[in-house]
Amino acid sequence: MSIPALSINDLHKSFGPAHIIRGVTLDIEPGERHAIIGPNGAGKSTLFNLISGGYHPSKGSIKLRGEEIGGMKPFKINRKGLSRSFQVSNIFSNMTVRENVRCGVLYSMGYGYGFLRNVGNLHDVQRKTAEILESVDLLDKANLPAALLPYADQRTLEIAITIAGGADVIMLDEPTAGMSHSETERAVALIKQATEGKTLLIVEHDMGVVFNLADRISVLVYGEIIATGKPTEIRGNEKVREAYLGDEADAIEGDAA
Amino acid sequence: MSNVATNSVNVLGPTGSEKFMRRIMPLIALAVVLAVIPVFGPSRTVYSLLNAMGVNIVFAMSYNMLLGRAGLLSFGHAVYFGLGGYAAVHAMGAIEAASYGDGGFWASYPVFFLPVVGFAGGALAGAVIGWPSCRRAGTPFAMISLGVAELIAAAGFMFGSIFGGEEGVSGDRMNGPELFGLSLGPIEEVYWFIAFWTFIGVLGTYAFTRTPLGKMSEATRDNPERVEFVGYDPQKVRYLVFIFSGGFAGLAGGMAAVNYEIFTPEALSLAPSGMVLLMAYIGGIRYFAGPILGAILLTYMQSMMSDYSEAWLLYLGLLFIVIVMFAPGGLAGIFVGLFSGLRGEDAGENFRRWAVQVAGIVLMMIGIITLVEVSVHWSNNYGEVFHPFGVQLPHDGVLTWAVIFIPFVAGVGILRMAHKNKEGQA
Amino acid sequence: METIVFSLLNGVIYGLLLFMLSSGLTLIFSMMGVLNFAHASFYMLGAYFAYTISEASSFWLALVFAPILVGLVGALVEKYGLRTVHVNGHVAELLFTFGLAYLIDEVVKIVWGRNAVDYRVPELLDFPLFELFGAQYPAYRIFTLFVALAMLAGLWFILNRTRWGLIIQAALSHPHMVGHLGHDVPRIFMTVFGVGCALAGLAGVIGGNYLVTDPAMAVQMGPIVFVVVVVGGLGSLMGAFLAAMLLGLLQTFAVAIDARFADIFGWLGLSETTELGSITIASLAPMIPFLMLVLILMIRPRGLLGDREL
Amino acid sequence: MKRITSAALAAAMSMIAVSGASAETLKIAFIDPLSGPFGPSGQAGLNEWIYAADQMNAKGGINGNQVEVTGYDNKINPKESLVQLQKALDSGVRYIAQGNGSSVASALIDAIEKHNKRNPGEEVMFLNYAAVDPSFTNDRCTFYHFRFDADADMKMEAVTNWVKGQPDIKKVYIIGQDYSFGKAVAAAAVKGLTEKRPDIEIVGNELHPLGKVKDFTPYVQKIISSGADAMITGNWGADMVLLIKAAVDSGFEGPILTYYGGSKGAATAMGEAAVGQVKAIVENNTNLPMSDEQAAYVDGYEAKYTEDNYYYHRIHNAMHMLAMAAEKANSIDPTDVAFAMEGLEYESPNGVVTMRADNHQILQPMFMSTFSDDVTRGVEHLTLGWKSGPNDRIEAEDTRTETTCKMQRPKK
Repeated sequence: MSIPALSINDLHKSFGPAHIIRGVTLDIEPGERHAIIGPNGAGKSTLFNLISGGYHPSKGSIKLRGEEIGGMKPFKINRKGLSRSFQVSNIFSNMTVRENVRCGVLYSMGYGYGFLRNVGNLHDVQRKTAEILESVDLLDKANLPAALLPYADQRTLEIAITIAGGADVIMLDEPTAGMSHSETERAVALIKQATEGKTLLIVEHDMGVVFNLADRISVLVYGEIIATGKPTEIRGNEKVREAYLGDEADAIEGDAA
Repeated sequence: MSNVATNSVNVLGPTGSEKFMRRIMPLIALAVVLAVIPVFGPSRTVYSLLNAMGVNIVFAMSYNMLLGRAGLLSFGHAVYFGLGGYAAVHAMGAIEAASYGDGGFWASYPVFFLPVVGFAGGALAGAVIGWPSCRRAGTPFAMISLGVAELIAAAGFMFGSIFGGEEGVSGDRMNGPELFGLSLGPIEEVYWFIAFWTFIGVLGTYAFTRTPLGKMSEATRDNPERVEFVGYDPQKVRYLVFIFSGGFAGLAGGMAAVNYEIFTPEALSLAPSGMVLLMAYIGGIRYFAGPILGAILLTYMQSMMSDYSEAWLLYLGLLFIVIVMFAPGGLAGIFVGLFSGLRGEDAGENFRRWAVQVAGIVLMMIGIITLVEVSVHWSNNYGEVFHPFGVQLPHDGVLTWAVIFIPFVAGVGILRMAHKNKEGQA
Repeated sequence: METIVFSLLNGVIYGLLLFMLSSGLTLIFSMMGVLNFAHASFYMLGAYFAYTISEASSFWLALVFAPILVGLVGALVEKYGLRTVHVNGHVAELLFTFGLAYLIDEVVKIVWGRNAVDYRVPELLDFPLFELFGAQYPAYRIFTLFVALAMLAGLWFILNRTRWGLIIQAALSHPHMVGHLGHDVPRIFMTVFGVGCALAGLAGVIGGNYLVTDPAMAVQMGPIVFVVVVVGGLGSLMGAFLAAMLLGLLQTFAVAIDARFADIFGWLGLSETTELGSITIASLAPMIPFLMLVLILMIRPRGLLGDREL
Repeated sequence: MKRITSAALAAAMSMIAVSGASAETLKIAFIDPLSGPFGPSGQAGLNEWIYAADQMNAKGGINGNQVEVTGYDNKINPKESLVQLQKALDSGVRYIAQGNGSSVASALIDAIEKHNKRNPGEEVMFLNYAAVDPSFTNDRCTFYHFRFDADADMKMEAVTNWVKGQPDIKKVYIIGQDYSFGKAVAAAAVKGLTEKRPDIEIVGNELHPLGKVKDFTPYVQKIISSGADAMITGNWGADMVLLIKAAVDSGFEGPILTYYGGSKGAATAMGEAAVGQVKAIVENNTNLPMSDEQAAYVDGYEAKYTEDNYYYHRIHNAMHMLAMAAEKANSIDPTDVAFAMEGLEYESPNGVVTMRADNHQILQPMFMSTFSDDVTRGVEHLTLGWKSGPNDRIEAEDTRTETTCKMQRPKK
């Protein structure tokens, strides 16, 4: 058995008296596309922040390709090849689209904190930036200020920055939130293409997206994973139905139909 | 795929000629201006003013590396200016001692390159003080810079052997090897020295904005959280920028050391730190050239406006507050706005609107200036009376208050009307 | 023994004055996020207003009306100045108050002249209250102690026993919440800013005559106010109180210590004849606040009792 | 020329004028703070210079040349002073007057020395009326610098000479600002006291940071518990006023010997409580017995500048000695005047004053003045003022100190 790309073991997180993550255990294989679903307030964002270094775990371990990363600073984790996007667009709004992507590229290409090179002359960076923009179909908007992009494009840019550094574990936090139906379709296609061969961990509310993208799904409820399995297994799971009441339960069934 | 990408590199970013116009031309223009000034045969006053401006330009540029580019508000930037300057002045002493003494390294070090020593001094100070300061941006950074500035300024007066006590450390720039045939004695020759290093300072700070670190400093300013998730440690970005900013401040200090041949502990205190903040902000921190404008204007005000009015500090404060409140882009922002407005489609309309605004502002200023001057003359109690253009305006004259209120009210009215019109159109 | 008694007494009184001066800024800073650079300028205005009022009538009227006047000025500044720059963020607000401090300084010089004014302790209180180890203790200093305590009590009462106070308390720790509860946020801000300034003004009325009332007094007090607020911690008046006391006591006790660096670090080979060795602890006393400021920000950015980091 | 030259005109002229002394006016550039916190004391100095020039002009000027004093605002900043110096040079000034701040004086001495070396024929003379760092007339003495005030060491010489005649003083506490001047004062005090009154016990010698102390009570209580019966301080500005207020409030009863007790604004700030205790070592006070002529001079000044009091008597001396030297040299060229100034004796209202040739330091009688409510001429619109008794006079010779100056003179 290969080393899992991401391995979480008995992870806990408390904020004061509030015990948000209560013992999550999860292994994600290399190349797997894994979705985390769950009702609002289940702790999905907290889990994301724990993995990507935003929060310090209260207990438990997080291993990236067998190496412990729990409690590491985000930039260290990022350098080890794990990159994440944000639920709310978190871009450099004073910069152009091209510069945004370039920020994502620079470190991975070894330019780090360099102060002796003109970024305009770094042809490998230029080329990589262009490739990324090409792959997310933002090339024609490359020189627009990011703040002026339409919402869906900002979400796309968010993904572009996330994949720009070439990380092989990608975490996307509700990448299609707030998008129209056609925009969502395009986004899903884009995600599929851009994360080809990479490990993907995604949090998503849109069940269509989830069942379309994911190889496996975990259901997080009140800080605990109540089920993990292939999409078909999850659909049939009784506990999942209980956790999802009303509309959302229908959504699962509807998609199952 | 790679083929497409290679082609598209050309589409991305500015073209060669755009780059030239936008990046190289302004620098050439600066160099030409610097080189042409002496042709007009400036007086000593103008020369010494120009030299002071050169020093302040580099100082303000270094400050803007922090405030404008990295979003770090410092109240103690003069610490690095001063420490760099002290390093340079001590080196100047070493050059003098070495050239009359037993030679050695300093005997062959030209005074012309003292700003390099200043840079090293400032950068070193930045490296030592920067680490604890740069943990976070915003208010904590500002407060630490204030505390550090107070401590260092106090130390400046306590350690006489380094800072020379009240009368400071002085040196003589006419020692050591000459460079470019400049003895650096007469002020005209010092001008060339200042011009050279001003250019280097501007070039250097500009080049810095083009480096990966410079770009990431802007990214860190706008969104420190995101920076962490693309592999950068915001604290380290800030720290490195801080060192460079200290270095360029030290460079300016080195220029000042050669220009004035003396450094005193006041140079470390809060007053010059406040001044450089005003320069950068009034000039416009979001524009590269902003601090240059601010440095030129404030240096002029400081040295010349006190001849016209002793209330110059009050005017400075007013100017600053007006900029903070109504023109956060500073002077550079105003210029850019004017320029792009005049090139747009409705240039005529814009022009008319500005004419009205300028008229309103001028009227308001007449009222305010009269009020300030009348009050200042009256409060001095020397029986002096404000008498612009031969008109006597005593503090208890009806005419005086008419000159104060009528233009002021008219100006406010015009500005309000202009504002309403604009909103009505929008 | 006498050193300890003196230092305690002086430290407490100085600390109370500092607290009076800084409590207003803690309110403003915690709720509005505005680190008001001009806070000490309002302290100065308080002293000058009190001087003018007590020239015309009496000190006791000044004690009441000068802070109110300062509060009104503060409210106006908030309404017509600060509110405009609010949209541009905290740095713009900080810079606005920075410019305001310049401006108030200059205006004070024009209105009241550039020298110290003759603002003195009221005759009723101008006598030595008691004698301690040969040194007299002026009654006015004890009076300041009572005024400060009265202010502390008043503040406590308002904050804990009135509706307004409860809103303010809520806003201190959760500034974003207040708007959601349907309160008129701009008016709350204006009031808090005005009250904060009035408290500084009260400190000016009390401190202006036992120290000196001149145009430099704002610059002198300015930075130390920040120290109290930052060291005390965001959102905590109690923290500000503790910090002010700590500063007052530390400074006065340090003055009493005659040791030189050479005495302390002698084991490192530091001799008394060197520049460093000859520095006394006493001579460093006024630098202690700034050292504390830097250390606190480095080690414990939330301050002594703050409920969140700056 | 009666007033400050119209500022606008001066500025305009400075931009175009070619340097070179004009034939009919002797221009003095007054480079001192005229705005900011030190503005008042600078302005008072400027007023006295202008008044002295007016009086001189009324008598026909110096060698028939009118004297013109122009103020240049240096914001008490050494670097700004050098810019203002260039402005002054451009408008043809050959005489510089300055006094506030040894840092500024140090910068100016240096810059003038270099200017004179680099621009022969355009030499400039520095009339120092208040910067008291002893080094200016010792290690760092230069030919074109003349000091008309007693330096810090000489003042302490005068103070300790006065203490010699006060058998009541047995324990002295020295307190000062922690920078070069405060340290120099403390060292001179220790030296002077141990030489002249070995029986006096120095019960404390303390430095505090410059301009940072808000409440001096802790210091004062330390002083009181040390049992001191006199206090010596070189403090100025707020540091002095706050110290004195704290001292009298806490019931310190001995004399407080200061350098700058008489400075502008101090009397108001100290108030009546300080009467009888605060003393200042000065070259003059307005309650000394004086001739009618001198009285008219003082009254004329105070009538013209109602906000000021006659304080800088040395400016009066400087102006007269400048005139005498110019007459003696029959020239207003600074080099000639400087040679004539060396060793010059002037019969001043308070006695003979001499400009030492060896280090260009004035020697003049000094007075220990006491803050008093029993005076004919008050200060700052108060009934309080400064006066001194017959035992408070220290003769000029008794303030002389050894000098290490090795004067380098230009060739005549």
